[in-house]
Amino acid sequence: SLAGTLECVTTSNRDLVAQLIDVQESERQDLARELHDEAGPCLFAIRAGVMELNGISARPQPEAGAVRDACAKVGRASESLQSLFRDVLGRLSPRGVVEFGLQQALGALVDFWRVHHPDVEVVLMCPHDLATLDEKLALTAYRIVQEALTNAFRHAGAERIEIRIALGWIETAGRLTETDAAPALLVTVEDNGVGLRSPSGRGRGVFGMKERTAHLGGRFAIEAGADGGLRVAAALPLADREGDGVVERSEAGNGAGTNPSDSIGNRLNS
Amino acid sequence: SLAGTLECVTTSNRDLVAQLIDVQESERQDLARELHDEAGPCLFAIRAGVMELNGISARPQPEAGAVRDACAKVGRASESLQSLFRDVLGRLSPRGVVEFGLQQALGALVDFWRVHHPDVEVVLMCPHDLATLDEKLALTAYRIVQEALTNAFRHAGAERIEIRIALGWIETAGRLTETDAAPALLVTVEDNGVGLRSPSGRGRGVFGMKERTAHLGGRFAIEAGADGGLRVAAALPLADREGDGVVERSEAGNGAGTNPSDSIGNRLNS
Amino acid sequence: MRILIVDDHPMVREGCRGILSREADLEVFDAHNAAEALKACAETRFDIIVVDINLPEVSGYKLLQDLLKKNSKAKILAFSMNEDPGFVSRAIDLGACGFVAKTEDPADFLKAIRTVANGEKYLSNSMAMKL
Ligand SMILES: Nc1ncnc2c1ncn2[C@@H]1O[C@H](COP(=O)(O)OP(=O)(O)OP(=O)(O)O)[C@@H](O)[C@H]1O
Ligand SMILES: Nc1ncnc2c1ncn2[C@@H]1O[C@H](COP(=O)(O)OP(=O)(O)OP(=O)(O)O)[C@@H](O)[C@H]1O
Ligand SMILES: [K+]
Ligand SMILES: [Mg+2]
Ligand SMILES: [Mg+2]
Ligand SMILES: [Mg+2]
Repeated sequence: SLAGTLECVTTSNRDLVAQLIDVQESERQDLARELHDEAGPCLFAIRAGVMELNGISARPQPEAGAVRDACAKVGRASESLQSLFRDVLGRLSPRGVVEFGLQQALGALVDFWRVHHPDVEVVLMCPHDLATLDEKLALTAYRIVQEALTNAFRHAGAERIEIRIALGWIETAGRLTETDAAPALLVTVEDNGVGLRSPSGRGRGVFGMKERTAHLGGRFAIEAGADGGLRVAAALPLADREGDGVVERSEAGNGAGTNPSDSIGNRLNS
Repeated sequence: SLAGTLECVTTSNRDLVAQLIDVQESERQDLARELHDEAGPCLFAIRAGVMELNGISARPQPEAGAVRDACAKVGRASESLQSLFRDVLGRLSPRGVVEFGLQQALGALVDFWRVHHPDVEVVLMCPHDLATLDEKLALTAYRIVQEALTNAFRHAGAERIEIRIALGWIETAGRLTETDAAPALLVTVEDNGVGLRSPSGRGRGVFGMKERTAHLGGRFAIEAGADGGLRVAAALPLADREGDGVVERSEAGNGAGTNPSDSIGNRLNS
Repeated sequence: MRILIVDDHPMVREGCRGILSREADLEVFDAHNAAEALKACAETRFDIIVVDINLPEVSGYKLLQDLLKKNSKAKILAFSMNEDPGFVSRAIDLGACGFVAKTEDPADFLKAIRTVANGEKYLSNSMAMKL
């Protein structure tokens, strides 16, 4: 009955809010833990070094070697802190997305992982010009790749990870049984790792990717990859503001979507 | 019609998720900006000071005064970084809530503001023993006080802010017109500042307080304070797990709720 | 040589002075924002101007352009907390002689000033690689 459906929707509504609040809280906790456990010791070492230096400089004839040693300690700790901050900042705010576009921001993200894991091959494919994407869409795509990539490194034990961001089509159900195709940004991250072993616990990552996709009216799927690993796919409809950019964007895609393999709508189920 | 209500609920559902995602994103941006704009310069100053010290100690007989000066700079920068770091951590993770209870965590929060704004009188009243509160409830109360206090300092220009956390009662609507009273944690933050001037833009803060309260099945209100300022009030029902603690907690409250002024249910509308 | 450092954060200005303090031939001046920088440049001729990209009110990019409009030969070193290649290439495109990130080795800061003073362009190795 409608009344039953209504109650059900209201309940799922409340569950969703609960889950989103939990996600936010646990993200805060993780970040706090990281700053506490990683930045804390660096900061302590810096301040200890400063104290030592103060002691040395209190003597009328400070010894050059002692100053240099204490300096080296402070220097090392501040370099570690700098690199930690760089990582945290990069995760929190992909500033480049707004300023220089999705492709460049993803390039920087991929570079980060390549430096930290030179043993894993990370491939980034952006066949189309993504410079004119709507900001919200670009940020969502970035966040999805960011999470899927983190997951691939954390859980997959993959040797190769392939990221593809392309313009294409998403199938949308019409009024009756008619289906229609709308222009979309297709985001896939595929690894050749262990694959999804068991329907594991409720991580925040997958939940977040799903929610962000749904929020833009898109479709999201996690499926087996071609090489037995995992494949995360999201189709995000291009912004449809009274047609003021969709066609333009789709044309900027330079033939995107003319190839049927560019349409992932029918493979996706959220 | 029910169908209309259903559609309406579904839409509000989507809006809520959108808003929560925005809140999360903008919280990330704020934090990133803070680390970028404040921690970045401190770290730069530390590293520059180390370089200066290295230069000074390259001479066989470093000059004591020069070492001291450079040292002092590094010292100041690391103190600033330490205090920034403490603030960020405190905001992200009120660890104390879990470890030492709500009252102590709020005490630390209030101390923080007292140090930063010694000109404003901040009063914290916790007439009952809050040590055994449910963790989630305590965290919610903490977050509400945290935001309301920040708002009072940012927007109110108040001279006095009063925080009160007490055990009491919340009125709940029964099946028909009957109302019932359930034990609740009553959280109020009242200032004597400018008050709510205009129904201002959609801040994240008030939205967050409301959502968190609703999430626990509580009631939330923003109203004029006794001294013309603003008063934020939330009534959070005590956890009701098959009665395994409610009575105990309410008894621990030592007479809480026997005084009608302890019930704020009828004044609250969310 | 006269160097002008334009940065809104006192700790950054102090840090820069520290790095340059032992260079006998350098005289260091500073400005907190774009307006102060333009005023200083109208009064004094600087050999190198270090411009923070992220300035309040008027951005470092805008200041860089304004300075070059007044003196097309000005040697400007862009200075930033951001190290993304996009920030670097925009500064270079606008006419900066070099780019130094505050996150890099502070020794690079001195190296950059010396390089630019010699009439050459400066990018750190890691920056050049990224571009
Ligand atoms: N690329 C992958 N290969 C194998 N297993 C994966 C992969 N990505 C995700 N998983 C599995 O799916 C689970 C859920 O992922 P999710 O990102 O939601 O949570 P998480 O990564 O464990 O934690 P977090 O909340 O920090 O993201 C993971 O715990 C892991 O077991
Ligand atoms: N104690 C107060 N006194 C006067 N006005 C207040 C007070 N608290 C809130 N307001 C008004 O209500 C508005 C909404 O507050 P809210 O906390 O939602 O947003 P904000 O503080 O402006 O931003 P943020 O998203 O960072 O919290 C404020 O912008 C302010 O105008
Ligand atoms: K800045
Ligand atoms: Mg994950
Ligand atoms: Mg607020
Ligand atoms: Mg600046």
